[in-house]
Amino acid sequence: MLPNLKVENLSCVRSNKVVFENINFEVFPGENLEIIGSNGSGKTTLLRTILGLIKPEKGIINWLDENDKFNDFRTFECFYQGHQLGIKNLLTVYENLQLTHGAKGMDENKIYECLERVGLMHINELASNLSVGQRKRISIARWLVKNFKIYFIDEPFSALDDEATSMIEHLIQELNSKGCSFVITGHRPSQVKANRISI
Amino acid sequence: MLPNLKVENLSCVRSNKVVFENINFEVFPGENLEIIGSNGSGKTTLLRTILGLIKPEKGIINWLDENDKFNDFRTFECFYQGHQLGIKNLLTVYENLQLTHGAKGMDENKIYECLERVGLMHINELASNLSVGQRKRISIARWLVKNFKIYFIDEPFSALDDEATSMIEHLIQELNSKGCSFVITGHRPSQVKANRISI
Amino acid sequence: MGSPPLFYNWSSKIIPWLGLLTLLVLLIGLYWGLFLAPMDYKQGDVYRIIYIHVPSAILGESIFIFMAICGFINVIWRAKISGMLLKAAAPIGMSFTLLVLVTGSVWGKPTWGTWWVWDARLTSTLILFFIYAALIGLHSTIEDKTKADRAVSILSIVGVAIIPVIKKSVDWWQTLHQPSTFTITSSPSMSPDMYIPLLVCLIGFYLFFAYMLTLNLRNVVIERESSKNWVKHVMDQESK
Amino acid sequence: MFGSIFSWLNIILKRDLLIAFRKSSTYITPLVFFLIVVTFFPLALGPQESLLSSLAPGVIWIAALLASLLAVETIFSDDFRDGTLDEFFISLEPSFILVFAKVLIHWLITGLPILFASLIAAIVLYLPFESFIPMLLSLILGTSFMSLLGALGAALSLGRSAILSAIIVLPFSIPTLLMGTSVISSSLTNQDFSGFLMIMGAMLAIGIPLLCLLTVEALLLNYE
Amino acid sequence: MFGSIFSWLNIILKRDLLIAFRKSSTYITPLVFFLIVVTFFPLALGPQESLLSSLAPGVIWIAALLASLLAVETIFSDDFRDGTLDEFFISLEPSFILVFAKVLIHWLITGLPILFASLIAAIVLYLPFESFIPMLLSLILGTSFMSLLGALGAALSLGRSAILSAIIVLPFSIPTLLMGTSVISSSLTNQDFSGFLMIMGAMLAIGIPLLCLLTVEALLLNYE
Ligand code: HEM
Ligand SMILES: Nc1ncnc2c1ncn2[C@@H]1O[C@H](COP(=O)(O)OP(=O)(O)OP(=O)(O)O)[C@@H](O)[C@H]1O
Ligand SMILES: Nc1ncnc2c1ncn2[C@@H]1O[C@H](COP(=O)(O)OP(=O)(O)OP(=O)(O)O)[C@@H](O)[C@H]1O
Ligand SMILES: [Mg+2]
Ligand SMILES: [Mg+2]
Repeated sequence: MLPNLKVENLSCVRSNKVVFENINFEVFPGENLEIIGSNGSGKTTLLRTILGLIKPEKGIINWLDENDKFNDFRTFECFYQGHQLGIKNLLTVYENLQLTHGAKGMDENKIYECLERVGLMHINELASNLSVGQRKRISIARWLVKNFKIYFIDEPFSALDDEATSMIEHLIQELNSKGCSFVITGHRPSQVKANRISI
Repeated sequence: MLPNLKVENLSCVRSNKVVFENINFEVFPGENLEIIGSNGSGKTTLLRTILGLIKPEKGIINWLDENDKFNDFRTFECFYQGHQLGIKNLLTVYENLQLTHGAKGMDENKIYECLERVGLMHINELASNLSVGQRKRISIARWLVKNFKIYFIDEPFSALDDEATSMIEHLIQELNSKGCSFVITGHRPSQVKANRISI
Repeated sequence: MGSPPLFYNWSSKIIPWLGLLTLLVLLIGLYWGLFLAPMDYKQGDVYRIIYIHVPSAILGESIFIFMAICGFINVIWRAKISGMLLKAAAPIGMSFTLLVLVTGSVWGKPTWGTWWVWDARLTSTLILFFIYAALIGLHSTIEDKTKADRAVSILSIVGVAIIPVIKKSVDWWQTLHQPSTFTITSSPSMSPDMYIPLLVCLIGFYLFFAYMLTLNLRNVVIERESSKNWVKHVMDQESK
Repeated sequence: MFGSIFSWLNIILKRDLLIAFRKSSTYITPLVFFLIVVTFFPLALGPQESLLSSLAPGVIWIAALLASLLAVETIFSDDFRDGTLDEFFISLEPSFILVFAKVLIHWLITGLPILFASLIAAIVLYLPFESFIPMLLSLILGTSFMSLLGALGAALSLGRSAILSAIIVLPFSIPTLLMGTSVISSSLTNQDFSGFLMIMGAMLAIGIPLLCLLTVEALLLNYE
Repeated sequence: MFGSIFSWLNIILKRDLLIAFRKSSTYITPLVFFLIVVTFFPLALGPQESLLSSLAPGVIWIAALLASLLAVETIFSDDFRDGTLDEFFISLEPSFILVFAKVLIHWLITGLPILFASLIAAIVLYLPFESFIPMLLSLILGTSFMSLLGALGAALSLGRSAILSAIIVLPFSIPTLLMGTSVISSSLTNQDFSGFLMIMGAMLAIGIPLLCLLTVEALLLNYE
């Protein structure tokens, strides 16, 4: 089988400081990758470089589809959850889910279902009134609005309680079985079944 | 010995929703309290209520000094580190430490020392270029600018790596021995020696 | 008067008498002014609008000052009753200010040849009207009523600065509008048979304000205390 | 293909309008600014009708221009700060559409209210009734162009280069101002004003694709 | 006691000025606004010296007021969002000082540049040289007062009710405008203008303590 994403020799320099060097990995459909590193080691920078939000110093990022055709990453459906979750304070929980890019044309029941899965009950509450963990759950509910090919999740487990942690582990497993891959970061190895690299 | 802070029967209601009810605890000088609860259980709200940033529904918050005198909390020196760290993106690491309220009149060497303790090397980097964990370290460096009486720290360990976690544990111990108390929150019991309540 | 039920009982007794007195003074004043007082040699009968125009202008301003005092007390001492007074007075003040604008425009057409000009007094009166409207609008948008009271109090304290501007506008900038005739320091330039009915009207308007304020305050008190026992008691009695 | 772009445009418009609606300052502040300017002039320059009505075109245009430049500074900054802008660049859709949607929203919450307020201003400043239509036409074209220009300025000043943004906005706002004023004052003296409108229309027609593309480039600068 | 307050004031001033200095749009945007308004008049009305210089007081004052109201909306919002405002209310120092410092900073980055720009404006609009001093004096008093008022408006609109901030700012800018314009135009006709300056000074003197206190109250409303 061919990988969906193949990164070769990736290096990144920010303001004359090498953030990471010679990163190599492959992400196969339905498999996960966990990037482990301490604070400031460049995990966030790596994810953003792969997604084209930061220009790499050198290295190749290949996006391959089923027929071994090289593609621009834009033709892939990627989901990125960074430290900033992209949640609008002045929208309700429901609206925050409904009015995202992935969610176009999604019907009401599906939205309720997604929110229920992540345990968000007060769906008509403004997002500004939520706790930090509850905001993160909105973002997790977005994983479900449609099947993205690769999910890039920056520190999925931070600021969450044990219940939410195990919920995420189940979600990832479930999405893997549908052929979706996850690239996640963390400070220490998690329970998720994944290939691990450390930077 | 008398407690520094004594909370009795505290309840808080936000938009007609009871966030917490009948919270009771005491914080003695040099001892810690850990508030444990799941996402959305009201830990942040509790800290902010104690500090007067949210009006309680009912209950009493007593601040007592050595002579059993009741005081306004403003006469105590409190330090609050919330989810928002109060870090200015357009200031450098050094300036972010130098230009906070507690730090007035602090000399250069002291600032370097504080930053070194938390492992921040690039002190002339703008805070906007830091990683999330490094930003949190700035806030931790602020614990040291002077001895506050009580520290209220919301989720001290989240988004930090193992090295920083053990650093914080040592710091808390050290400050305890100087008579400072900590009120911290978390989703699961931490390694810190503390009385625990769950909400 | 400090406690709501006490105020409620007290006001029930006073309201009929106050109403009667108001009616009497207003009738005398208006009849005197509109029918008995002599005609103005320049303007003819049109000038009689003055008997409504000037008292309502003075009321519009006085009520705002009253509100600002209430607001001040509310901000400094957090006295709940002052917040309620503020809330009760606002609609009355706004109505009087509207009356000034309308009577002024009606008066302006024959005398100045236009309904409206952008001069300092007219503009500042219009602004006073907007401030009233804003205070009322604001109060209704904030759900927590004590919070609403406080926000409105803050605004009314600042807002009161418009009053001297209205008062002084005719002296500071050359305008079409009449300069003051009523002053405390010097005797009026109007003849006494025009001036005295104006005074009676003014007293009548003040009485009317007191009457309306009491009525409004009763409503506000009932609304705020609707969960309390005494309100339920009163309601039961009144529905019987 | 096109269906997907439109449904995306739809989502952005809906979301940002909802937010603007909940945060009332977005549409109230420009209106208040407009009204302040318009009431200021008679007060500061005196209430003589002849002077006012001769100044009216200029006053209305200054007010409209300032008001429409007002909120533009923050057009991208919220999305940039909370991570929504990342999402846009990662999605499959062309970022061009995003910028266009943003400009459209800005116009809807500043330009459109100003259009209504300008009618009040026209009455207050004794502008003759025949000039209302030319005024509205020139305002529609002009404020849209200013929204476009402002968006580019805002994208540039996201990365803190405010001088650049000022340099772009300032020189282009003056021609717009002069052209818009000329439309109204020509109509006051019964002269032909279609030439000015045509130029404004042409500026807009070139501006929409060109400025949107430049704005995308400017936004990408923030991502290196 | 006082030493501690001053060193705190010092810290706030230093920090916010540093930030304003790094984010150049804070002081450039008001200047651009001012210049747009001022350059527009000679362009639109033609260069007749007599007309321009008779309008100059009003024009300069309108421009100054608008520019000084411009950045005020965000005076507390950054601190509110990033948690710095919490720190202020928890600290031992009176919040009054914080508000005063914020207003001072706002004046330094909008009012002060405008003061310099007004000299250019005065030359461009043929204001006679004798009126420069009255103009500067009135601008100093007036723009400071507007910064104070704007701060109260901003504090009230933190909780999203922009209408509030407009209500405060709009009516009170008018007396300031009238008074400021009168100062300059009185000096043009060699009349005594000290009365107006006195009133403006008195407004400022009452305004500094009163408005700062009210602003603290308004900020606290956001914390319930
Ligand atoms: C819409 C237009 C007008 C407005 C908003 C207006 C407003 C006011 C106000 C606010 C006052 C009260 C001043 C005070 O408190 O002492 C007043 C008084 C007065 N107005 Fe008007 N006015 C208007 C039109 C007129 C017209 C057309 C006339 C007559 C030609 C007029 C004649 C007077 C007179 C004689 C007084 C009494 C002045 C005094 O004794 O202090 N007003 N007006
Ligand atoms: N624009 C920039 N200019 C200079 N240095 C930068 C820039 N962006 C990031 N860095 C540096 O790159 C390093 C990696 O940052 P990054 O945010 O990727 O860390 P991280 O692994 O995600 O850490 P954390 O676990 O704390 O989130 C940091 O040391 C940071 O200072
Ligand atoms: N202004 C508000 N209006 C309504 N509900 C609110 C408001 N503020 C907080 N809440 C609710 O109070 C609850 C507690 O929030 P809080 O932020 O204290 O949780 P927390 O324990 O800190 O959670 P986390 O671990 O996720 O940070 C949440 O359910 C939240 O929705
Ligand atoms: Mg990171
Ligand atoms: Mg929390």
